Amino acid sequence: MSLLNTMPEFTVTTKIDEMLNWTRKSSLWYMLFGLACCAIEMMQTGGPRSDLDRFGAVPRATPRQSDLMIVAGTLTLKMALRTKVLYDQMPDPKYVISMGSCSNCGGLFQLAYSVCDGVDKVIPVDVYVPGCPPRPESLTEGLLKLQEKMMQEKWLVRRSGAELAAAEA
Amino acid sequence: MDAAALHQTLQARFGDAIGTLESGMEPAIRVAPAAIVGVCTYLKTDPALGFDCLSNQSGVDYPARHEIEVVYHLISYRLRHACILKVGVPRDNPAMPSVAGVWRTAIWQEREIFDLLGVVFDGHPDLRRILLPEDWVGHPLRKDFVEPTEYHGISTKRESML
Amino acid sequence: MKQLVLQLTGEGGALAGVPYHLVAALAMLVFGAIVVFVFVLPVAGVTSWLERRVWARIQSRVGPNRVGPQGFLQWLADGIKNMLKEDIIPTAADRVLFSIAPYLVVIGFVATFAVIPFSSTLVIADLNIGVLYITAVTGLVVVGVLMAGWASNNKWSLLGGIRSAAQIVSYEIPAGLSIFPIVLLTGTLSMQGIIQAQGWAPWHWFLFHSPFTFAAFFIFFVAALAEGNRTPFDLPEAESELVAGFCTEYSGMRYLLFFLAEWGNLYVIGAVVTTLFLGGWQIPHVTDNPVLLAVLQFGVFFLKSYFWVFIAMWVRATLPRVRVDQLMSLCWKYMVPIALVNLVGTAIWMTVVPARVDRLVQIAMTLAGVAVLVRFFLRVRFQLRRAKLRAVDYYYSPII
Amino acid sequence: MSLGGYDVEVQRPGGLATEEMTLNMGPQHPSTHGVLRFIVKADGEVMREAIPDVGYLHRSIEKIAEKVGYHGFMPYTDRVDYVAAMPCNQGWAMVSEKLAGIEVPRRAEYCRVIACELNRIASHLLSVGSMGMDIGAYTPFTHALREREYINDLLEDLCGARLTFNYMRIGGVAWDLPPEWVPKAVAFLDRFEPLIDEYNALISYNKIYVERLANVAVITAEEAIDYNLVGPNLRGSGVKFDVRKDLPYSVYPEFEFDVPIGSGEVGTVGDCFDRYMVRINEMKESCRILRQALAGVPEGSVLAKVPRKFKPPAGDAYVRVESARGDMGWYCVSDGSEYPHRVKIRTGSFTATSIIDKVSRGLMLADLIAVVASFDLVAPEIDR
Repeated sequence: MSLLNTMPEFTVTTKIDEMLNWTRKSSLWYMLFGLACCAIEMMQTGGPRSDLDRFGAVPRATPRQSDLMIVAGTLTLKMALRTKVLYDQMPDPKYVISMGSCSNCGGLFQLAYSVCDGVDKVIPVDVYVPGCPPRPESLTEGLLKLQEKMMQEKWLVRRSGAELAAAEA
Repeated sequence: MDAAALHQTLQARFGDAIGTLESGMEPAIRVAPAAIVGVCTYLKTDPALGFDCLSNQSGVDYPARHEIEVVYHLISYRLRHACILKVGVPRDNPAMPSVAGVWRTAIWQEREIFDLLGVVFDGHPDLRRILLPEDWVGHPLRKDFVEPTEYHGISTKRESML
Repeated sequence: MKQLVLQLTGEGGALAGVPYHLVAALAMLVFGAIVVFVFVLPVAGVTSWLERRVWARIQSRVGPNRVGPQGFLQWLADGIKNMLKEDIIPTAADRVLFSIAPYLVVIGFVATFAVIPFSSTLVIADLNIGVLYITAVTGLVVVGVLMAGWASNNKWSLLGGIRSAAQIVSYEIPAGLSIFPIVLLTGTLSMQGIIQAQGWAPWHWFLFHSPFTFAAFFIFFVAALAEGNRTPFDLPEAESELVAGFCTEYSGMRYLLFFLAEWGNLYVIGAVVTTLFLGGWQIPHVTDNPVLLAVLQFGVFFLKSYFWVFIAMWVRATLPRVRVDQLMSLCWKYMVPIALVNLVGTAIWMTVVPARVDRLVQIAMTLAGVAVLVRFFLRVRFQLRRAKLRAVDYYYSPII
Repeated sequence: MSLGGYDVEVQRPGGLATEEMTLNMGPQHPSTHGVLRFIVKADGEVMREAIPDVGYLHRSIEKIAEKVGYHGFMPYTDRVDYVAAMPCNQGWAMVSEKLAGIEVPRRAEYCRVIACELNRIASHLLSVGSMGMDIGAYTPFTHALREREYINDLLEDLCGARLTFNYMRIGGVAWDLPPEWVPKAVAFLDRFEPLIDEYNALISYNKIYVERLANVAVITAEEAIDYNLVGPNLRGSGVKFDVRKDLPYSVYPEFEFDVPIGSGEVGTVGDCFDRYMVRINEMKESCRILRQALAGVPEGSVLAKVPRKFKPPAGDAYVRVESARGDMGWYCVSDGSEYPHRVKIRTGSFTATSIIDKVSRGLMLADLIAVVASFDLVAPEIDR
């Protein structure tokens, strides 16, 4: 029997949830998934000036060990099918940051014939970071926003009807 | 060697296969499709010409002229001069010989032209699509290309631009 | 521990009547579990945090500093998170081998802690074949890694596993051959015995005992780095070549075990080097209080071993990775012959060189070692000064 | 079979079936620099062949040019080569100017040269840094990124963007040099020039690094020309050809600089190390050009009068600019309307990728990484 979302809400369970969320948000390993221009800014974000490692976020080469997929750059139709596979290979719980206009909505390349207009057509997205490309500060902000989102998740505590409906949708 | 002199040299050697000298911003020599391999081999091997590099090979679609034009930008690193060749192939049956045997860089450049414009190069060692997926329909740089509405279940239009 | 078990099972003990051996086995299990959870896992975890900080500093970054004080709890967050992750076993994988491979690797490194002497009293089991035991047990790692590579049914993993097997098996030889001179000198394989044969002062260390042991030390350290899959020999998990090597398909808890084993092994390397060549826990006679003595010895041992851990981190941050054929030729063409010469040389040294010359050589070697260190620090100071000359430029930023 | 320079004879006992392993490297792989895929046929660690499969970042930039017009295409040129966007800007500006016959003010030319050379340093920094990272040394990479950040700051002051600049316009540049910008740039050069030597001390002549790169994937001058390699890749093979010097454009003839070529100092001319070293030396030359350019910026306007509805006369033009990845060709056909009839961008990475299949035969798997890094491939430049 799974304990997932079965407990009533009281101090102990909420504290445990909080601790679990804290560990997960403190160790967001992101997959190296640089597609285009934004990949350079993603590298610089991991680089000396705005170091993502401060938040415990380290790049991993394989989807199996990553919690976070930062879709950095234009998603072409040829690549979109691969992206789906990579997302499926990531173990749950997994998150996606869509970085830059191209992966948000196609951006400049909405006019193109070979570009998938937005990564959300292929995989679900948690945080959209605008910009073309977003500055390292923006990506860091996106990561912090994702951490905020993660802190509100419930593991032991039973979810309310609205949350369940949202999860099912 | 300037373009006019080159044009004369080529005309003396290949005769009718060499068309007019297009005077424009950059003079270009028109070559008949069938003769292109011979002309290119000569341009490369003749010591006085020595065009050792095919710098750029591009295709241009002219629906009005019912023609696809393949443009060769040649450069000689040894003699530091350049020239331009233009070859027109009919639009409904675009086929012409490949120069991949002359310059190996043409292998990929011709693949690109085949992929985007649908020009079939006879004698090419490996004529496959290069940039677009293998199962793509159509040649997008043709002027009458219609963008597909979906690809493997992914629609290519977004309802709102945002 | 034997006394404790005897007390428990004896007259009036809490477990009177229970067979002695059963209680002894249970006590060992409990004790082992305590050691693993209270000492081994945190050591591996803290080493991983330390590595990330040291690495970041060298790369002019900051490193993890948000989780706990200075990011000290980073390893805890990583650990718990990985335990909570979905456990994926790919459909194409060999389920059984895939599942047990990480445990073999972890056993390989945890079991070494059984014989590591942290002080004259703090040792789980002072085996009389301690050194041999360590080489044998770390051999389990290669079985685990190879299993992981094969069972994943992923070509990158397979390549990683094969590379690892070739590498560890090859480098066991120079490592083993470099232990022999020490064994010759001490006449014992016991870790405690080897430490007791040395003294607290550097000229009593085997590192400076003779030119041969000096060379043996470097060969052993390099070979140990190779066995621990550390840069410049981290081919099995070469990130830029093999994605993640043998652990490409591993996720969650199972990956965590590989993760722990990597950094745990790093500490084991430091501890073994300290034991064999650097006088282990030996300290000058300062106190007779057994508890205080144990604490001091433990501290000295810990510092010495972490020094080598730090060196390994430094090397990792600086050096590129060698290629497979270069790795093999380094081992078989250079290190194995030199290690053999060392072995023979030490034997000859022991019989030919009289004790007085021996002492002189030890002091000369120590002085030479100090000279090398001084040269090194001068060089570092020179670089720092040169950097400081340009301090204004160095912290120049067009934004500010 | 050749194993890293040694001739090795492989003996297989009869009856033991062996087969080649087909490895699928990419499109998501840490060292393919974006989305590039190799289908590697390997015999253990030794590659039989590595066939590049490109197009995972084909964004149809050339088709978009036909839809957005001359002025509107400028932002897209940034995305052709995002690591060195300035030379692409310049290429598009130059081909449009050539079609319409527009004179660019001298001050604008100086601004272009300064921006391009700064961008070239930034691009080469990324290239040599990621070379180190692919070989396994991470520190050089972050140190290179650190310096790159300063260049990004400078260029941000200049045009407001860190990566995709959109700085140049047809007929000049969008913004004049900001006040107090020139001393800042000079201060950066003062800081950066000694760091190149420090960088060499850190990694370039490291024993392992040299061993990994020397004599790997040697490309002779003939092969390089036959496969149309350009820029540092061509010069690494010993061909002294630089568009800035040999087919000069803009105000480059006014500056004094050398064209570094591969010397085979640790191995053979045309190996990976030479291509790497050419980039290091080019950074020094760029610093030289920058110092001269910064010292001599003339007064005047930075933008020529160009009509809003830009309609160049019908015709075609081809210009070459020396991008960070070498001779970049811009071919534009105008039909006299507001929109270009056809734009073709001939990029260095595209042709460099085509030679990988040839040079990778018989190398070790780990060498493929070094080869890819030494060509300094940028995915959108291959696919456009």
